[in-house]
Amino acid sequence: MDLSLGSEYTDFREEVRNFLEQHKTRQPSTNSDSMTAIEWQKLLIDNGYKSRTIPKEYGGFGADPDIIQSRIIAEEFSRERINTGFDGQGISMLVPVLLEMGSEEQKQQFIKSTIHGEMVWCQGYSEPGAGSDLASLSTKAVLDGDEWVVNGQKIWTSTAQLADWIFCLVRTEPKASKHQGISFLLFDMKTPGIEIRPLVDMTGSANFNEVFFTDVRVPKDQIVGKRGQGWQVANAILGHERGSLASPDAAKSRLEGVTRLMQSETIAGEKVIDNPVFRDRLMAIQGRVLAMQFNDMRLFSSRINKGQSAGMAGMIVKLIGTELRHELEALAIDVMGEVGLSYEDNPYTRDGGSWQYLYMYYLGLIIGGGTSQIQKNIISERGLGMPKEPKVDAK
Amino acid sequence: MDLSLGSEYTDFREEVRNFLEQHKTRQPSTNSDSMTAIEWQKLLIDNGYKSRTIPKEYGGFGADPDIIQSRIIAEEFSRERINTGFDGQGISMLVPVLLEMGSEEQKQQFIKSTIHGEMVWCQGYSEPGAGSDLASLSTKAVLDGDEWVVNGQKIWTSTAQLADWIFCLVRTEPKASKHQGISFLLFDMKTPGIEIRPLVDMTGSANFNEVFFTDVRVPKDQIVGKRGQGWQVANAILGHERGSLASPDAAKSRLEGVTRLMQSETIAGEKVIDNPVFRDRLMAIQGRVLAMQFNDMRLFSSRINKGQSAGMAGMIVKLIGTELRHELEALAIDVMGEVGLSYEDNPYTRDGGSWQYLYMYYLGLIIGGGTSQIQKNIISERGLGMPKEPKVDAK
Amino acid sequence: MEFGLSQEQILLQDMTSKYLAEQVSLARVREVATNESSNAAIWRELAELGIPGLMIPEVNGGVGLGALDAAVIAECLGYHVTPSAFLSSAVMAPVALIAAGKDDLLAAIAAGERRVGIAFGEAIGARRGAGITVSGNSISGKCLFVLDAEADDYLIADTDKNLYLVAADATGLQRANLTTVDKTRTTCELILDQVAAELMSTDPEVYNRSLDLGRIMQAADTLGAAQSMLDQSVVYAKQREQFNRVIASFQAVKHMCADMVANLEPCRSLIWYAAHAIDEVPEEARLMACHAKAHLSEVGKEVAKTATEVHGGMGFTDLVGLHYWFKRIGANRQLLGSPELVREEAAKIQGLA
Amino acid sequence: MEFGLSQEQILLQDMTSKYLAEQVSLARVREVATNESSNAAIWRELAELGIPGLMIPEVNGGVGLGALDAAVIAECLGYHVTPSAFLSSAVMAPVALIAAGKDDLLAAIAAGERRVGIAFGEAIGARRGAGITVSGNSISGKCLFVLDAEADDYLIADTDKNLYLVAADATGLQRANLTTVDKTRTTCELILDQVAAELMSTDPEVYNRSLDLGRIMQAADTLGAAQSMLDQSVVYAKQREQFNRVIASFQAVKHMCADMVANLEPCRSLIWYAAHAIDEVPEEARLMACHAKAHLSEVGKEVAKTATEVHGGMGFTDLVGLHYWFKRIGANRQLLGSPELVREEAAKIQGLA
Repeated sequence: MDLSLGSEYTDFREEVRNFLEQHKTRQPSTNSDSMTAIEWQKLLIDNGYKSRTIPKEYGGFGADPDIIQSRIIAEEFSRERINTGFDGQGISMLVPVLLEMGSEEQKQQFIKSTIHGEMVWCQGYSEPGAGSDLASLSTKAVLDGDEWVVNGQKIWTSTAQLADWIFCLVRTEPKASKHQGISFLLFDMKTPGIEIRPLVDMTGSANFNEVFFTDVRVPKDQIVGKRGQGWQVANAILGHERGSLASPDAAKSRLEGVTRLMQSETIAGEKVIDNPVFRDRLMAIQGRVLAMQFNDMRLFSSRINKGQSAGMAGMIVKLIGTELRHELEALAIDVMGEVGLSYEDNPYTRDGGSWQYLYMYYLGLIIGGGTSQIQKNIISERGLGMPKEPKVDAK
Repeated sequence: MDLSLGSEYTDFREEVRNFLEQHKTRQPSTNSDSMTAIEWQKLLIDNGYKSRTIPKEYGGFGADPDIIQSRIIAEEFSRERINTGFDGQGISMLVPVLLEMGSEEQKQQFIKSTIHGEMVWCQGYSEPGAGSDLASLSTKAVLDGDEWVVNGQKIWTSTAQLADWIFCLVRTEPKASKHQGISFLLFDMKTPGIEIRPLVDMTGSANFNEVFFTDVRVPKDQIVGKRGQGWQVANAILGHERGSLASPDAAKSRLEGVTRLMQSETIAGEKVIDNPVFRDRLMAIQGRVLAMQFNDMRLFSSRINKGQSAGMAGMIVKLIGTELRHELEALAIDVMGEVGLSYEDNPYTRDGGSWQYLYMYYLGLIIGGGTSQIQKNIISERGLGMPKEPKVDAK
Repeated sequence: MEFGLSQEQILLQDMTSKYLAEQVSLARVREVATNESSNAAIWRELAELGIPGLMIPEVNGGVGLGALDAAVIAECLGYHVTPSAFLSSAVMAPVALIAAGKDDLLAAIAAGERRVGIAFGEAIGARRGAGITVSGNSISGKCLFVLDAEADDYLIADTDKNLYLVAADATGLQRANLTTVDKTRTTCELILDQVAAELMSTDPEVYNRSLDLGRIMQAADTLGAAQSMLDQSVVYAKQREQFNRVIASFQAVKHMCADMVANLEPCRSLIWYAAHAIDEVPEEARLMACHAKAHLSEVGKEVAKTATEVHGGMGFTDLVGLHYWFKRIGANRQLLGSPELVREEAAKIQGLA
Repeated sequence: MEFGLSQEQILLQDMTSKYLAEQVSLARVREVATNESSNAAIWRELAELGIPGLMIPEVNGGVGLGALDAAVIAECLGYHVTPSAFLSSAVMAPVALIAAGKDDLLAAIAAGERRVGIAFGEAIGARRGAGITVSGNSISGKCLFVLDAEADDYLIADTDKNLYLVAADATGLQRANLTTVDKTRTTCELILDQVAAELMSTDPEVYNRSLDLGRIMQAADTLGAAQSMLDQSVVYAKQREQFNRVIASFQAVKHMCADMVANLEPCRSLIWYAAHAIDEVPEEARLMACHAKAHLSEVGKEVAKTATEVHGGMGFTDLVGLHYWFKRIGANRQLLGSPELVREEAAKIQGLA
């Protein structure tokens, strides 16, 4: 057990700190001498604090992967609360895929403009009829001359209004088995035939959209991988997504928030922290948050130390992490009682109304990105080697 | 809503009270003038306080069924803590079946001697390989001349050592479908080829037994119903069994017990009842116990009032009632802390060590008589009309 | 002996349910929730059904029914997430006014012409920022999360459980709507600067009776809302297909639904008994009201979460509107005392705290 | 940076586990549990492995390892429900003696020749019937549920966290075995009538360190036992057939197992960190020890129940012996402070209570 990052990283941390000290006044804001978001992004990339391991030829910094360096960068930016640059699904999901499965032309065409924030992407995976069973998606693309003609509907597409392009799973081989019939297309969101409808959710915000395609024509070569390979491409990306839904650091910070609430909220003049029943609930949740924090350290450690296994520690993060956050936010609401119902323009909201918002949002995350039921299937099948359920054939 | 039993029953209750007043000193005990258990049983039957609705010709009292009268009898005996007579599986399970499906000869032969306590029965249903899937039982009986030859093993047979006879499910039609190949046999436990092994459970007691059959020869006519009808016969009985596992009155009395414990147990001189965290747990459980008590009143009411539906109130009793009791007993253990671990000869056990015993015993009841998982299948399928899972054929 | 609803109560339930299903559809609930229309029109319609006067004696223009009848209505309103001032104007206020012998407002309440809001926060346990002082016939201070932002009068309780009536348009009274997650009912704050108040009652039992009934109605409202979420889940699961099967055939989904049934079904009997106790077993009424409120808060919360999960992504969207039920159950949990406080009251009632 | 077990620790774990699996089988556990043999023989064997002296410095005849190493052993012992005096004689007592500078017993403890029991109940929170008074060098009163009914000496803590050493055969001391559900370890009562006691420490930190380590070891023991119950469940579910399928193919059973994994896996990291904190981050050690103990008590209880359910009727019988794990987890929950008490301590440590 050794929790220091090692002396060889002391210099690196110093370097990051110096950079931040020197440039933090220029980060995007309303100040007169602040950079634009795009300028800031370029500065970060040039110094290796963004797109650090993406090859120089595609517009990145070109460093060798070093997970500890990445963590130090994240820690220092977070400590100083500095803008970490663009962070959309294009950067987090599409670029890794293009690096692995894209053609040389696609890499040239898309990676630099994406990481530099000049090209914003949205993701077209889920459909109303294809949620947990994503591979049953039915948006189809039919080849007509040199173009794919796309028809169908996507849902849960965030930032669709802002996106320049979409990366999208479509069915191109209707006669193949469901996992073999999907292709991965890229196309311009300004193409005729695309309609975007904001999807309001239970929080009252439109965090997502529905996107409708009617005879959308896409040049034939705007495909990543081969025809019918789209499922494999998409799965590489899904792996990237899951971990990020339940950050233990965020949970820790929210736990501090509940503690502060309990110290400030009162019932008939008595502070809530002095109520042993609420205090007991707080302590029980703190134990669970700590366990997830150390679980995350174990995961991090297994990534930087070859040969160190983290067992099933990774597989359970989404399931436990989202449930834990949902309960943590719920505790805060109970602590506030009727005040905890405050929402939107209510002047009595605490912490900007975030408790109710995140209570609901985390229920969404329990469901989204693989429901808790799907997570449990995965843990029992892949983790414990228990058999899949008997399959039912398509009608 | 009318919670009185009606003035017409006032006289009846008076009658029961008079009987108890007059005879209670004679109930079986170590007193010199007390009756034997068999004499007491006969007295109860003669006065209609036992086997009340069983026809006179079969040794019963021969009254018309009246659920309210039965409840009054139960209430008064319970209030005075009077011995309610014999109560084995022969009386509670076999007799109802014989009345409905037995031949006239079987009724004559078995009912009177059973209800009078002269003939004790045990039940042979479950097998090591046939638990939740009881209908897959494999103890077989082959006809050889005028006799069935029984081979196989039963488990969870309570009172096997004391039993004179057994009622037993055996497979007689190996080629029929699993539900159609079972027969319901009755036979003497002194028949050669029967071995009984006590089955110690987690409580440390041998509440049950394993029973092994090796070439046990049973006269051909000792069958209830026809060959292959045994499953239907058994299911009529299972219905009788389930309700009795989770009595809300017992839960109420145990709740009072936990409350008393909390008032007497101390931690560093402070009474546990003065600890708000434990008090909150007690109140939460009290709410659940009350809900089950009133749920039971609703069920009782629907039985005496034709046309009044109790919805799914009956279907959930076993599932919720057993879990609730398990948690209630667990609360008591937590209240006592390390003292709650006391068991058997430990002089610090409270209430005779019943808290640990029943904590474990109720875990057994969560599993036995249809596991919680089977209960949920039943609720969702029969209660909510959700489809059964796709079936898997026998190999 | 009959434990359950009478024929008349079943009829009342059927009629109310049918009316709400037809006349106060989800589309109409949405209109109120998004401020496109007010809840006043719905209240007028409910008045035609006699609902505001349900518990008001016939001599005062009401229907003169009891607590169990009111619980039946509350369950219907919860089932249909109906926007209404039922809790305050049809139950808590009239019951307090009747018990206090203050009959003159009853006819107007029964007619649906006058609404009386409820400000009991001070007596239940004032939250930070709230607090009133009473001096002679005038009240100053602040009441938060007062039931009904559009009432004509308010019943205010002080820490001693004295009850006062103030007019919404009284001099020195400022009222502001307080938005909550539950848009089907309204709450407000009252800022009082020496507002003239009429002392209604100094008998804590008057306050208790009103609060007990309010809590039972909230429990019944949660029962109805949770039952609806369960029903919607079963319907959805039976039609939604994934992996070539309706999801209702997956054991995980079946067991989620079974858990909801198993936890909800006994709640119905608990509420029935609590309502029955109000009129027939008064010595048990306060305890039963606490347990109904606290237990339904917990069960409701679980059911609301589980039902949303059964609906998958759809449950999270506004498309099917399931969140109106989710939020209504959430509001019932906190208003008139959150479960921890109410359980502590239950312990006190029994001399255990 | 490396968060996890070192190569040496993994080796220690493998060797211990292998030894226990081969030499201290369930059959042998049963013999001890049913009093057919004593735990002394097992303790002698563990001494050959160096386990009693694990935390005792080499100069005193021990192995000189740290808290995380001890946690590794504790997990192994829990996994195999090994009967032993590990908690008291290998961890809590030596750690207290070392911290108190009382070295003379260490060599005998390390050799497995002398066992020291633990009587901390008075300091943690005496239960009804227990209680001691100290007067000068003598103690009178009663200690309940003292760890190890066969120890040679006992460390007794008073309410001020002072520690005293008394010999098991001291004049005025009566000892009686106290049967608990967990037959794999022993507890006793000590009835003291002016028993000569040696004052070991008046520094509360000595007591704290011993208690913290004890709680972490209990948590690790529960982790091991729960992991074993999970492993046994998966094996059983894969071979047990009902309805023509192995029950491991039923979603309900799969999800029960997945829940066990999901709740247990983070516990491992919590315990590792808590043990690490004892030696390397002392300012966090007490809080982490409380959380490890309380959290594992809750998770352990759930896993013990769920695993028994996965085993169906078999889990309830003595045939597979699963109950030994169930009861061991149950005992760990209550000894050295039940979870409610320990969580309150966690709050106090942070100044929240």
